[in-house]
Amino acid sequence: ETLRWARSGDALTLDPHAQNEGPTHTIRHQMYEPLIIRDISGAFEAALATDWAPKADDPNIWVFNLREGVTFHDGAAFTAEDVVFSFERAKQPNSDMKELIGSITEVRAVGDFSVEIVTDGPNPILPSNLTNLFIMDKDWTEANNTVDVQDFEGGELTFATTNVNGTGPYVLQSREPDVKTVMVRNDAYWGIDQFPMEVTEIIYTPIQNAATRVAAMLSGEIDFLQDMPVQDLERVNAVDGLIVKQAPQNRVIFFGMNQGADDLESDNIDGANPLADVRVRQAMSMAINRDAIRQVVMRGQSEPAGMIAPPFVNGWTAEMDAESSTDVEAAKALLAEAGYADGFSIRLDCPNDRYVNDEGICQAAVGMLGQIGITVNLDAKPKAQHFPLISGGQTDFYMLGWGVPTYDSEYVFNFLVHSRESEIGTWNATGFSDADLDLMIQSLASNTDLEARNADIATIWRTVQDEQLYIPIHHQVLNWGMSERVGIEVDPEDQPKIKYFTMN
Amino acid sequence: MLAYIIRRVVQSALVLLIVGLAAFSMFRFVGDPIENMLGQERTTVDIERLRDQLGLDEPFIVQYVKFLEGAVQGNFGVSYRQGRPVSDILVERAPATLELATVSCVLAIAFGIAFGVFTAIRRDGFLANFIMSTSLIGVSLPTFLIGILLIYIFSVELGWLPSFGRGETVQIGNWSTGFLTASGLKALILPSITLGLYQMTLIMRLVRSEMLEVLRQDYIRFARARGLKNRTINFRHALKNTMVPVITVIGLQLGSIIAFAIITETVFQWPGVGLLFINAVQFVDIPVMAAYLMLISVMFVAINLIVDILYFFIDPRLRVDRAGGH
Amino acid sequence: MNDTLDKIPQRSRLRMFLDSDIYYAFRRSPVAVVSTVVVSILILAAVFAPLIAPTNPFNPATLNLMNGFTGPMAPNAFTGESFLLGTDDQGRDVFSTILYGMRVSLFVGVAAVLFAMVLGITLGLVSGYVGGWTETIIMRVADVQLTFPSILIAMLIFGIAKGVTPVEYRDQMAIWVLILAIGLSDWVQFARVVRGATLVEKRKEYVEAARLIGRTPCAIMLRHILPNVLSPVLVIATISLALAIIAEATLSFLGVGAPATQPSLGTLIRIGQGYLFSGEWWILLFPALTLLTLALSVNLLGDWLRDALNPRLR
Amino acid sequence: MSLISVKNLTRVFDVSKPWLNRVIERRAKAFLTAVSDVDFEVEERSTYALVGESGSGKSTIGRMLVGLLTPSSGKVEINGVNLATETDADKVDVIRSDIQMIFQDPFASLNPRWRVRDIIVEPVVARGGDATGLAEKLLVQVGLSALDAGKFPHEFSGGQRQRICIARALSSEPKLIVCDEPTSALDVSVQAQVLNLMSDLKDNFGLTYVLISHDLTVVRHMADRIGVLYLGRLVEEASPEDLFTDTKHPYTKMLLEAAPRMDGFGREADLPEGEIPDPIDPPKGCAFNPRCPIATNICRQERPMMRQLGDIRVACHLAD
Amino acid sequence: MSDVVLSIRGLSVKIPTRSGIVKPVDDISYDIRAGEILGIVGESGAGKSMAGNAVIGLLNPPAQIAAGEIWLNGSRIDNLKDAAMRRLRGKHIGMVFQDPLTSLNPLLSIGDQLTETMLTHLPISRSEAHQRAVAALDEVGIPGAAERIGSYPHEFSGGMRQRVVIALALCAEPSLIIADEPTTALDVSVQAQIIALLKRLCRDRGTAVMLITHDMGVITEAADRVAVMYAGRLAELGAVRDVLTQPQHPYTQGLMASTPLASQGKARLHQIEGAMPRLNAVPEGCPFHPRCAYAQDKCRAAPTPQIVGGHAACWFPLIAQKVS
Ligand SMILES: Nc1ncnc2c1ncn2[C@@H]1O[C@H](COP(=O)(O)OP(=O)(O)OP(=O)(O)O)[C@@H](O)[C@H]1O
Ligand SMILES: Nc1ncnc2c1ncn2[C@@H]1O[C@H](COP(=O)(O)OP(=O)(O)OP(=O)(O)O)[C@@H](O)[C@H]1O
Ligand SMILES: [Mg+2]
Ligand SMILES: [Mg+2]
Repeated sequence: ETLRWARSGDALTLDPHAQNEGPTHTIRHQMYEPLIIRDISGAFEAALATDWAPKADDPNIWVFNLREGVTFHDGAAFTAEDVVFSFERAKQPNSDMKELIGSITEVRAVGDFSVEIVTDGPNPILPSNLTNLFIMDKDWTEANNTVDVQDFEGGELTFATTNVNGTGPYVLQSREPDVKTVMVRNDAYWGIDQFPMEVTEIIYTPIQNAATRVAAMLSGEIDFLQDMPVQDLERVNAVDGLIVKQAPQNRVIFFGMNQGADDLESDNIDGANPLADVRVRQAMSMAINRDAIRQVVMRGQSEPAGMIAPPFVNGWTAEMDAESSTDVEAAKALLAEAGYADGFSIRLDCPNDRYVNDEGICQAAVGMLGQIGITVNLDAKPKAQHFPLISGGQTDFYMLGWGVPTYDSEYVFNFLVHSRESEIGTWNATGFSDADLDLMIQSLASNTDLEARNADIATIWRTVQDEQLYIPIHHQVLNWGMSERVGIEVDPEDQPKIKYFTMN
Repeated sequence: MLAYIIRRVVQSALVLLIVGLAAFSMFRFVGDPIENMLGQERTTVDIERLRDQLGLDEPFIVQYVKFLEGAVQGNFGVSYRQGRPVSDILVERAPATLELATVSCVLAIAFGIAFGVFTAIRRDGFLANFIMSTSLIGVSLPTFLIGILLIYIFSVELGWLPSFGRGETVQIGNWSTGFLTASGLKALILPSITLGLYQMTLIMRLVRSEMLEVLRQDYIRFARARGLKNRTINFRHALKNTMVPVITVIGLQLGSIIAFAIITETVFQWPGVGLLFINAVQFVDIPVMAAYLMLISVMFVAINLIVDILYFFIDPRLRVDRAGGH
Repeated sequence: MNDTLDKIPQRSRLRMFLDSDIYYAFRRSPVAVVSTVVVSILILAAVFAPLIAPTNPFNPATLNLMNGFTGPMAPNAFTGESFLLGTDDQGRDVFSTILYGMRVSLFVGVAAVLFAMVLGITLGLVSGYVGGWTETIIMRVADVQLTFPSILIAMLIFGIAKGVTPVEYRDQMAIWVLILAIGLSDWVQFARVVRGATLVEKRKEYVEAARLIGRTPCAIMLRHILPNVLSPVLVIATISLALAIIAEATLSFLGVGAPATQPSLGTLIRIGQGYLFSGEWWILLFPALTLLTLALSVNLLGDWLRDALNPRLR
Repeated sequence: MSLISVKNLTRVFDVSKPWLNRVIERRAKAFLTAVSDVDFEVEERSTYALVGESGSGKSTIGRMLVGLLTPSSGKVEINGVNLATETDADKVDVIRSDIQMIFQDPFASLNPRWRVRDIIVEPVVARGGDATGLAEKLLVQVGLSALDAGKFPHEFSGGQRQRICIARALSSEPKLIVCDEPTSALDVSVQAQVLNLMSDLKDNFGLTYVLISHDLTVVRHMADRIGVLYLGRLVEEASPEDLFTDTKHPYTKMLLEAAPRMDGFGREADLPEGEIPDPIDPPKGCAFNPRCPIATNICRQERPMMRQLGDIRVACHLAD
Repeated sequence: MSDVVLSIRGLSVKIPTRSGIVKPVDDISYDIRAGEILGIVGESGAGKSMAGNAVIGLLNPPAQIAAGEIWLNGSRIDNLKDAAMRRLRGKHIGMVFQDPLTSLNPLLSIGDQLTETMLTHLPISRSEAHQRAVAALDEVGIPGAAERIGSYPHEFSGGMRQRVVIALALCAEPSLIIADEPTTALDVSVQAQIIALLKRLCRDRGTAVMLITHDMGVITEAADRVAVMYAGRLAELGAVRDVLTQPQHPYTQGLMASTPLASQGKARLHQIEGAMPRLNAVPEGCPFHPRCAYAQDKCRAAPTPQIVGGHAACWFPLIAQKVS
């Protein structure tokens, strides 16, 4: 059975270690495999490793036992040597995966089907960093002169950029970047009896224009669609033979505010920073009617959020996630208390091509903040222009979305809460800085006492919540449109793995 | 004639230089490519390293001269996004656009001229008026909307034609063509109509007004007075004279077709250079954008050169090598 | 006899116009009359939008998001409010948005055309009248301009403007940049036509007569030639206006148009096309119809004018 | 003394192709000599006529007389002032207001967007003069109604427009009016009206005319002295009586022979030979020699000088 | 009279305009015999061209024939269908327009234009047409006709072009030539050549010529008979010598008198006051009466008489006055 599959964008390269990007990984997952993958529920599932655990006597070492009898697409056997090689490759300077395995100091083979991974300290969450780390065949790579990771930024083209030799369930047949990629079933796959594997051929086409994407689905030219516009769910559902399935996504959408500066550039208040006052931030949060956004802008396809971590993440609690409320009167009162009874004006920077209905959400927020007297000037632009403002700290009020691939709050804190430094806190444009909190965040990395670690996480979250560091909006809901012949549930990471698909 | 062509070529080179400069300088402002190339986990050090590696911290002029040097050798650098040489990508994408543009041009020119002549000859006829009025609707709606409406009608509602892509293509050497498969031809229909409609209207109206103009010239009257057949008068005498001004405009329109393909390709997910350009703009892929603009200008310049040379074949008055006094 | 001179009845310009062939032809052409009426109504509606529109869609504070996606003349499921042409994704009244959007579109269109016109006429007059190097340079620039498709010019200017204007002015800037971009890509045809007409007029003997009595070139260009080259300009201006309105819409589809909080017709259509399949047809249909009506009637008027003002076609 | 004195007047137009073409096609620059070494004088209050076929340089001379063109060499002096070289602005201004021109095409010589009144008084207004009632007065003088001042040119017939042109020419009270084919666009009956008007005005205002025409009958009727032009050269100059009865130059003879006559029923004219040669590359020697029935060797070699034969001036080697 | 080539009877042309129907040609009748040149004179706008165009069936809409008959070689042609009329043009009626520069298609060589005309009308082969084309050019006096046949119009001088135009009008040997101001754009010397050419061809071939001009001199020298038109009507029709030396119509007389003549010296020219009426304001009765020195009540009331007896359409022809 052929699966015609479309989404908005294409994989950037096929070299497994050259780019760390969602849609790129999605394509690789069909052909390459890591040691561990996440299944549809987000739980770890054995892939090339059958089991794994920290060594009992040394918390700095994880032991992975490998699957036997696995072959690469070209027939070569998979052994521990390939794993060692792949990890080394992923640590090369050109690799985009190197930050994820930064704590690994050594990977060594222990026999043909076992490896030990040594880290520079105890690393309780190591497995979660490995779910996108694909294993290549050492011999094939050497034979084809592609041991070095493709220098993507430098524009290098290597054999691995366009060719694939993985252990995965599908084999690359042809590929025109941004146009079409065709894969066929790997009948020698180790899991051929274990997984449905009912799709024999995958034709993957990126379609950028949302309306065209939906049209293609409606006219039956597509069997499986990611990046579905929320407003078209009903229409697609209503068509005979098409269904839409959904699941909460591992991504939360929120606003950030520059509270650190003495004065803001984009506001109309001289000599003071209204956002520095926590009451103002709380008032703004209270002005946002998350239900209305969910109902109208998102068509019910979102879950109002009270914290900036998705529910999958260690450290998330239902109580904190319910903390945001809407109360326009109270918000006005808070504003008045803070000395801004007449409101103020400020610019909101917003992307228009990154998140589901990002611009619509911002527009809605403009209206809602307007109701408590804050005049917001919306500046919506492509992500290419939006993100530099955040990482460069050039915005006072901005929208951001965050997914947590490691499923742990540490990832959030490292990027969004820790003071802004060159290697850490890089996406924290709020100007928030708390030395004690920073120390606590840094200690999370090597804290093996999970209970103490979780307590720390809770403490940090409490500060984030009380300070109203960010204004959480909602958790995105993921929608996959598909022909009724396709049987699959939605993956919260937005990483469909076709081997799980059934077709009838 | 030689002098004319030399002058044109020099002018064209100037145009290309200016376009190159304008394009190149524009891209300095659209956004920072670094942001897009590094993932969420990049560090300040990475940024500096990459900036240095790409030569983005060199003076503007140095970057431009480097760019020109490369461009002359067909080397536009490497796409930031796809990590492949831009020239390779262009070579890969150009056939799609060129085929689409060719079909649209042929449609636009054939129907444009036919309708133009028809509406001019039957100036007050019902059908002619009808064509004139409907053609106005074509230019009164933005192209993207027309494309989407066509998709809605012919793909979604009727299910006759594909809504996106090129269908199946056949690879002939470096050229992938959709002309040889049924699905490829089918896939061409909607996009080429969308793309060609506007130009067709323009050409048609131009042909009509020029034709009307020519039809009241004395030599047409004289041709009638000589008892020539209407067909001879309309096509041999009138149409040929009409073509002189029309060709310039057609030349310009053909260029616009390639430019307007940006919109059509976006709507129909047509894998050509226009789509490439829009992607590049969104991703601030400077080398691709620069190369695209240069490519467009080269095509424009080439088309105009061809048009100018065509003149010499159509209009004997231009062939004189005599200094003109009167 | 001098005392009688003052009493000589002078036909006013209006009277002259009413007697003119143009006006006669106009009255007898239903197309021209209807499209003039339609254009006038639309322009008036746009100008007086604040008086006509039930709400001000440009003031976000007055919007109730819960009103979003209300169908035409049907009550909203949450708020119970109902709207003549329904509401859009932000709960804006579509009727009001169209009126305000038309204001933006018309403003951009008219201003762009005026800009192109002033630039084109000036350069055309000067190059036609002065000739020589001045002419060569101006016309070569025009050639270069022509070799570059207008949407690319617009994107280019937009890109540059966006880069050089300080962030806080970007919102106001968008409109002006659109005007500049569309105007800049449009001046050439004015310049060409005016130059062509100037070359013709310049050889006419009334210009010689004016030169003879020592009138300055400036006075000759403005007082003598300009009034005589205006009728083709009028035709082009009309047709350009329609083109400019469409160009604005196209640019907003490509993401370089009016901001979403102050949508033009084009922006509305871009937003609306996302709802084509989902059943909220009114968000697309009404703005699209308005744009079509506006552009079509301006085009029809321009078409008619072209035929009517072309003495050789009469 | 004579009002106008024209000395060695020459006007050359550069009609070369652009530089690059010349380089590639190895061509020299091309020059068209529209007026070549022309001398004549015009007495005050007289009518001097220039005749010649198309392209003979009549209009070019006319335009140089009024200062619309500058001579390439030679000079035009009006009342002793050379407009092209005079530096005293006041003097130039005075002379300029003394000269007016009437053009051939009555349709093109009035700005269609201006009212007749504004057209007529423009020469005065441009100099800052007061023009109240002037237009009406002049209109009456040229035989139109004062009521016409408020109208636009398109409301008039060709003859009437030519009257308006004359009124405009008169408004600055000129001494000299250069008339470039003032009646060639008009019908005979209207032509008669305009010619009569011109004669009347000449007497009333003491005008001097330079009358440019290709119509020998008109010239004969109006002129006190006639200059015949061929290829930019003055070939013969005489009073009408002499010119028509005692024709000296073969070209003039040919012209007179070719012109249709009102009494020439069924006449088989002695057909002129050939056509006017290309002015860019005129024949050597006498410009008329290729068509001249009596040309000899010297005519092919040497350009004949203007000679005075009695009251007649002629540029022909063979004339006597 | 069997040698009458063209016969016009009561021809009127009408044009519907904004201010009612105007008649640029109103009830005119005349004949042209083989080998005869009929001159048509009159002021600009008198309807000369209209009459010519009506004959060859090339009236520009909205102008159309309102009344009358046109007979060519004994058959009626004013009511012919378009296609039949087209076959007549060029073959039986040739036409020469005023401006030779604009009468020729600039993009086709003159050889092409000649052969296409012949091939349309004559049953001959292409090569024969080519030969005939050379002959035709030769006949109108183009030197080196064989070499110049491939030239384009812009390569000829004005006089040469007019010869080409005449060759084109004559190449299918029509029995009638309508020459509408064939020399107005030309110099006197060239005009003399062209007129002589027309006369010769007419004489040699027995072609009837309708020579439209406003130049009395040309008429005098070229025409056998002359028709004087005024405001769409025939004012006078007769042999050239009769009409010009003894004009019976006051208009013709005025016209003659206002032409400057050698004999007149510098005396004031005779002047017909006023101007020809605009077509939408042609007065009742004789259209000339407001300008006529001899007009009487009858002229103001009754329509002009047909030409009978003498040669003027006048109630009080000048001869009669002199006699009385
Ligand atoms: N501006 C110019 N540039 C080049 N050549 C010119 C220019 N003006 C006149 N000539 C040429 O000079 C010659 C004389 O021209 P001019 O207009 O004086 O002739 P003319 O006797 O007035 O002819 P016509 O009777 O046609 O008006 C012609 O060959 C003409 O082509
Ligand atoms: N479409 C029209 N509507 C109204 N009047 C018209 C139209 N076409 C021509 N006429 C008038 O018809 C009359 C006859 O024109 P025609 O061309 O026959 O005159 P003509 O005698 O040939 O003049 P000329 O010597 O100027 O060529 C003119 O008065 C003209 O104004
Ligand atoms: Mg002249
Ligand atoms: Mg005529």
